[in-house]
Amino acid sequence: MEEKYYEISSDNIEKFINNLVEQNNEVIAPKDKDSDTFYDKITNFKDADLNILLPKLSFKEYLLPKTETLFEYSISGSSINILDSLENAGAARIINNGSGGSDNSGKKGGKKIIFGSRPCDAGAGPIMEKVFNWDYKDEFFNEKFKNLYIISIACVQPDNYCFCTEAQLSPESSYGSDILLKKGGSGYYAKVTTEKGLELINSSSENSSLFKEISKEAFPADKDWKAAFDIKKTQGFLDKNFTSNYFQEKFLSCIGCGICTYTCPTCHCFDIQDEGTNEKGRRIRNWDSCQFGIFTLHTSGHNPRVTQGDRYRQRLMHKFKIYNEKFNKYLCVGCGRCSRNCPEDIDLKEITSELSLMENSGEV
Amino acid sequence: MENNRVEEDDKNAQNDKGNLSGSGSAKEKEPRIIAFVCNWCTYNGADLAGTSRMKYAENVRVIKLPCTGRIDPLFVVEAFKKGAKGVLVSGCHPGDCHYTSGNYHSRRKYTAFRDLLSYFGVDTNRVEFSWISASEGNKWVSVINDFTNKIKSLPDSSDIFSKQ
Amino acid sequence: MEKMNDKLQNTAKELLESKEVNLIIGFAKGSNPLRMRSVFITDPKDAYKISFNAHCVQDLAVFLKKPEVKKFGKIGIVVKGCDEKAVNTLIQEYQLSRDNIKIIGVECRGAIKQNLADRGEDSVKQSTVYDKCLACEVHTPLLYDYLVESDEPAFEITGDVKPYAKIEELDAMSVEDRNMFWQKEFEKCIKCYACRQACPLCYCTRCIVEKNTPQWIETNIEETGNAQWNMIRAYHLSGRCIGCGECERACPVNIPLMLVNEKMARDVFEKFGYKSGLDINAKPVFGTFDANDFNEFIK
Amino acid sequence: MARIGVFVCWCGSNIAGTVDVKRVAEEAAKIPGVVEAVDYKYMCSDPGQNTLRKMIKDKNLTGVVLAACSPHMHENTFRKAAVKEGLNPYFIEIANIREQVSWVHEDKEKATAKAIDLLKMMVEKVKRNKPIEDVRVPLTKKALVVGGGISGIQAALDIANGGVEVILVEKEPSIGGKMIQLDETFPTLDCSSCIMTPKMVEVYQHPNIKLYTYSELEDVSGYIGNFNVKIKKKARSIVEKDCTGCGDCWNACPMHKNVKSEFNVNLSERTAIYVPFPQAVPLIPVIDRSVCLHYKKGGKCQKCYDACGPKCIDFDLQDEIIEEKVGAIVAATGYDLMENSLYGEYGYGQFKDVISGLQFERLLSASGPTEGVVKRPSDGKTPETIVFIQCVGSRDPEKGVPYCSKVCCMYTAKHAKLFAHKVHGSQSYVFYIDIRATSKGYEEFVRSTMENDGAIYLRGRVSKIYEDNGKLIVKGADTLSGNQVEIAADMVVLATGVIPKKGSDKIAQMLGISYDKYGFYTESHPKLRPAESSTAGIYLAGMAQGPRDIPESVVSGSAAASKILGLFSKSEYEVEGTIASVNKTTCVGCFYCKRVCAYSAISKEEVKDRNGNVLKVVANVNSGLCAGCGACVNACFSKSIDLKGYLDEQIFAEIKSLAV
Repeated sequence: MEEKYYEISSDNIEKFINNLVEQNNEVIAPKDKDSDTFYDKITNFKDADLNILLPKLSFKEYLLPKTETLFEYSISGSSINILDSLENAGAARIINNGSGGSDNSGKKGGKKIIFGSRPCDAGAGPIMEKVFNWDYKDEFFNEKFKNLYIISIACVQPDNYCFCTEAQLSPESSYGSDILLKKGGSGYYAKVTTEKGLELINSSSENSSLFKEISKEAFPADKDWKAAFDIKKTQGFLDKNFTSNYFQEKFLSCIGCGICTYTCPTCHCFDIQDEGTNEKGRRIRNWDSCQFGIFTLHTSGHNPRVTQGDRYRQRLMHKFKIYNEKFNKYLCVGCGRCSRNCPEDIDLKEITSELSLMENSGEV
Repeated sequence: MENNRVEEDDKNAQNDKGNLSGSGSAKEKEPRIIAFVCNWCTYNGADLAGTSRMKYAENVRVIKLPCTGRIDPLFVVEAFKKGAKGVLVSGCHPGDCHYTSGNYHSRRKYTAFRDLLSYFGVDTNRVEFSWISASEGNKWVSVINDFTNKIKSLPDSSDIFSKQ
Repeated sequence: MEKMNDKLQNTAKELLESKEVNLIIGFAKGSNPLRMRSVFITDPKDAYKISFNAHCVQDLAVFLKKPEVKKFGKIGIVVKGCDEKAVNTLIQEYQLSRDNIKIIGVECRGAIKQNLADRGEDSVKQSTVYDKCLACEVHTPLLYDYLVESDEPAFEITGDVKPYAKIEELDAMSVEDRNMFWQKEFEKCIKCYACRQACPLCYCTRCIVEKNTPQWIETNIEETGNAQWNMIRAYHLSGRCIGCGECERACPVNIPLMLVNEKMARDVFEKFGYKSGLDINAKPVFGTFDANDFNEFIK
Repeated sequence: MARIGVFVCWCGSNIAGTVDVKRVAEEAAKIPGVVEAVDYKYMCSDPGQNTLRKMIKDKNLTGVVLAACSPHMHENTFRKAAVKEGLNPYFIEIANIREQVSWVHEDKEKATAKAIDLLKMMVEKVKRNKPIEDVRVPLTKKALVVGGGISGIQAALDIANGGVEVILVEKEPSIGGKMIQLDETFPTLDCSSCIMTPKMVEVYQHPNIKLYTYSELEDVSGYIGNFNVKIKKKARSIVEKDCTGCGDCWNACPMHKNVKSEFNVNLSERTAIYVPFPQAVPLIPVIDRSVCLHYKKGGKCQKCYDACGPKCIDFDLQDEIIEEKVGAIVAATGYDLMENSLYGEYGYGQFKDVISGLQFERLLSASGPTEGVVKRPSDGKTPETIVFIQCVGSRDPEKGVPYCSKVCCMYTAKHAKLFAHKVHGSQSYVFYIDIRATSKGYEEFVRSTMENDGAIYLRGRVSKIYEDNGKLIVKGADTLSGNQVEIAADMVVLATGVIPKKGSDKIAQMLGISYDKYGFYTESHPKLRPAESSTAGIYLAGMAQGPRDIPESVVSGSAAASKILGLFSKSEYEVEGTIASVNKTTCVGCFYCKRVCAYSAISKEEVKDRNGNVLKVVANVNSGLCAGCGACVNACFSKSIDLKGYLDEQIFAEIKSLAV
């Protein structure tokens, strides 16, 4: 689609969002909760907290719910009945966690709109989409991805833990956003890159009247964001130094809590489990983390990733080497959540930067 | 939507169990009570109630274990999660444990566990603990009847372990 | 604070030089001036990295359960009074040999809440420290091989301080209201198990939540599975938790876990007169019994 | 896949009258895994059992559930039947639909529904059963008795007479214990040494008894049937096999009159080389190296050696460690008396004529320091008035112990009686709290002391004793008359309370048995297993368990012996296989299981790598000791212990089958 550009005043963006809510859309935005900010359902524009840099968790759960029912089953005598959750979304179990998240209602789930996300979070969608489609087409993911509309607001001032620029995005990137807003003018400038974005703007005549189309040139140009280090170098180091002692020493301080993976917008590992009684139950998939020892524990008792160093190395390898080799992108949007949330102050930006420097100096 | 599932389950239950007025459809009226009892005192006490042809409420389902010391408080959580409205734990009187001290250890654990349940908003009226010896068939009967009546008198619980 | 850091660094250096320990676990500067992080020192030359201040929030005893760390054999560890109780409990529960650990106790004047520090808070005050610091009885650790005294004065406590005041509030609530409160809290849980990993006493090789025959805890990350996890975590720590508060600090969704731990600690003390982490030779409260134990709830 | 057979028993009309057994069987047939469900009139009858056996064989069943009467009735019946068809007996489960359903409910609908539920639970349980083999432990048919007092002697003799070898270990140079120190025994007034000495000699001469005196238990390891015992045989300085017990050596010892005699409770002296008393068994002296001049003065004195005909004195003998394997142990470590000085106001130690009951026994005894003539220690005069004080330390939680020492009432009555017999015209006063004389002939005995022998019993406590003009003035209260009394006595005898033998706690720790807060060994069950300790294979006897008199001690010795003979009557010790087992991969070694185990069945085991480096220490269940209570399973945080027959998985399946 050809990109389109608009200008919209502060008042009108408020109207737009409230209209979307009134049109029975589920609108999700950063919202104050327990002296922190989380993505949560809003019923009014004013609920949204647009002043903070990033909510504590990403909106990943709207694409990959924390728990997702794949199917239900019941056993009677020697027969087993399966109820496919995707085909029978209405009958399937709906889990509403109150946080507005984990809705795994499948096809009939309807559209969800994320408002006020940052370019980093928005960028995670297409990055994950590749994983869920390169071989097996994961309809559960795709249904949600298709129905998720993302209106992001560009960052003005990243913090010390941010490294989206290094991760080949930028504070003003529109990658993954259906509509990218930038502050300026009477309120915001909007860049619409997808049909979904247009669909939102044209969802009513009132809505479309709130946006004033402008030329590409009238849209403010991106700042010249400079990367502090070269992520390719990081990759280069990882390519050659699987056995480096760096990992073992550095991650002695890692307690394996998995917060980095759980709060990461792109980490997407899950675990499949059955739950129920003797006669009926359901098969679900739950978030999982490569930082847990049990993640790679073999039935034999052998564990190929025996130390936390091995596990964190895996996280680095996956994000900055393996994924890149397959999809020519990084499995990281540089949001810095893993660093900010780490109880042991392990800083991914610091690590990727150190690795790039070590690659430079040829240090192992 | 939560309700949808419950209805669906009900249908399944009906189908599975035919016309039986057993566990399936009776659940609206008759709360399910699970009793975890020790093999040596309470199970024998219940047997004595039987051989004495005493009558008591039908709601209780007994799970036999060697000793109250084996009855993990987490079984109670599982019982609640699987729909039990009340859980009874019963074993030998202090000093009478077949294994010397199983009931003492158990009592300690349940003391803390009950506090925790209550703190998390589970009505501890739903958990009963009693010492019933092998000669106390009548006590078994009165404990079961009283507990069943108590459970019936409680409002429908909405605590975290009542949901499925 | 220089004097304190000098003493810390010298102690660490001497211990490493004399080969009394193979590893020192201490605090060092973190990713920003108001964050500290753990540091693992094997070379006496690196001892200068060790320092201590009010941002040393971590309980370093958590590392003593890591197999990678255990491999070092004799270890020296820098601990605050609260964290030291975890060392005691690890010894008490056979996870650590007293002979293999050199305890470098630091006199702690209170730790600044990390979420405040992340917003720029840098002073130790009644309003900025953790609740555990308000009721702290172990500014000086109970057990140590070396004591590094603080250069700082104790912060002033004014008024009637009630740490974890919410507990009394919860106790006063109806069961239904408590249920509502905790349901809301547990809904937030994402089952990352950071509470477990951050806990120095959650040292099991295989956590009960990882056992699937039977499945003790539902794996789903929904209200029931979450509540079950939180219940069992609390149950397994009752009578053991030493109140370092690391679970709550680690929790990415801000579940007030210390309200559970502290409540259990209070109940255990009230019913059995036992406080955890005080004595390496004490019998753990749930490893023993008294024939005259609390019996009132039993028919 | 599970192939479960279900049998619904009518029990005539006992079940079928209230439960629709046909419907129960129909519903059972629908449960996944059930291959056939039938109902039958009497499952426990021979034809019923044959139906069971036939289906096991024909349908190749992997498990059976019987909906019938209580498992306590016929579980074994059906297990035996199943075994005959090659099915592991633990694959039989019983749904108790009689005692728990038909006999206690009347509503047929509800009863039937409940019966179906109970049956479902058991089907789900049996599906998850694992084969369990009963544990068979080989038995070393040899017993160890610790303590050579009357209960130990009785136990040793009974076991030995049953044809089993016994090792008897006694700390003192002679067996005989406390009983041999007594004069006459209540209530029959048999002479203690007259009835005791033959038993001691019998022990010594018994071909099945190996006696180690002047020896102590050093270490015990192993478990029922297979204990390894180390005994420290202290150096006696005598080559025992050559000694004839002639006495030339102790008569030659220059150290006579220098050491207080333990046997006579400090009322006489002994030599450095000595036998504790003339009837000692074995009649072999021992050199007390702490006082012997040979050892103290660099080997100069060897008068005993010179006097010894067979030259069996060897000053260089060393302590010896003897290792024995035994299959069972009797702990009969006996008792001590409390410190007499506990009550300063009684002046024990201060006034020579305030003595203990045991000292008075020695004064009464013909083999005692006064050859049975009652003389007071201070001046050797025969006392005319004696005050006896009971409950010295007993029943006094403040200063002594809260329990009753049980024997003092009787021995005090005996003392007063014997004193009256020996010193005509004498007068005894007895201060008591209550008189406890409850065994055969006891009450009559006390009565006769009061009525025939003129002893004056005063209910009350003594507040003070002081010396005045060669008399002991005893001030006390007679609470029955409400008067203060003051008695001028020649002697005061304190009935001091009984406490466990010093060092018995160490022995308990070695044996891995439990003891109460006073130090008395605790029985496995206070009522039903009074002869057993909490640890399998270790039995208790005598005062080590608590205060008791001679007949009771003898009974307890015999009880322990009969338990052991029973144990040894089989070729192997068999225990039900429903015991705990540890998953050593996941065990983290916190040993909460060990802490809660009442049977000391959990030990620490090192897990090593190929090079012998210890990787971790985990729990190990000793199958011979485990009683299968499951307390350890409950204590395990990571669920690394499970109980066979009651696996967590099975309990969960039972709960799940009740899901509503």
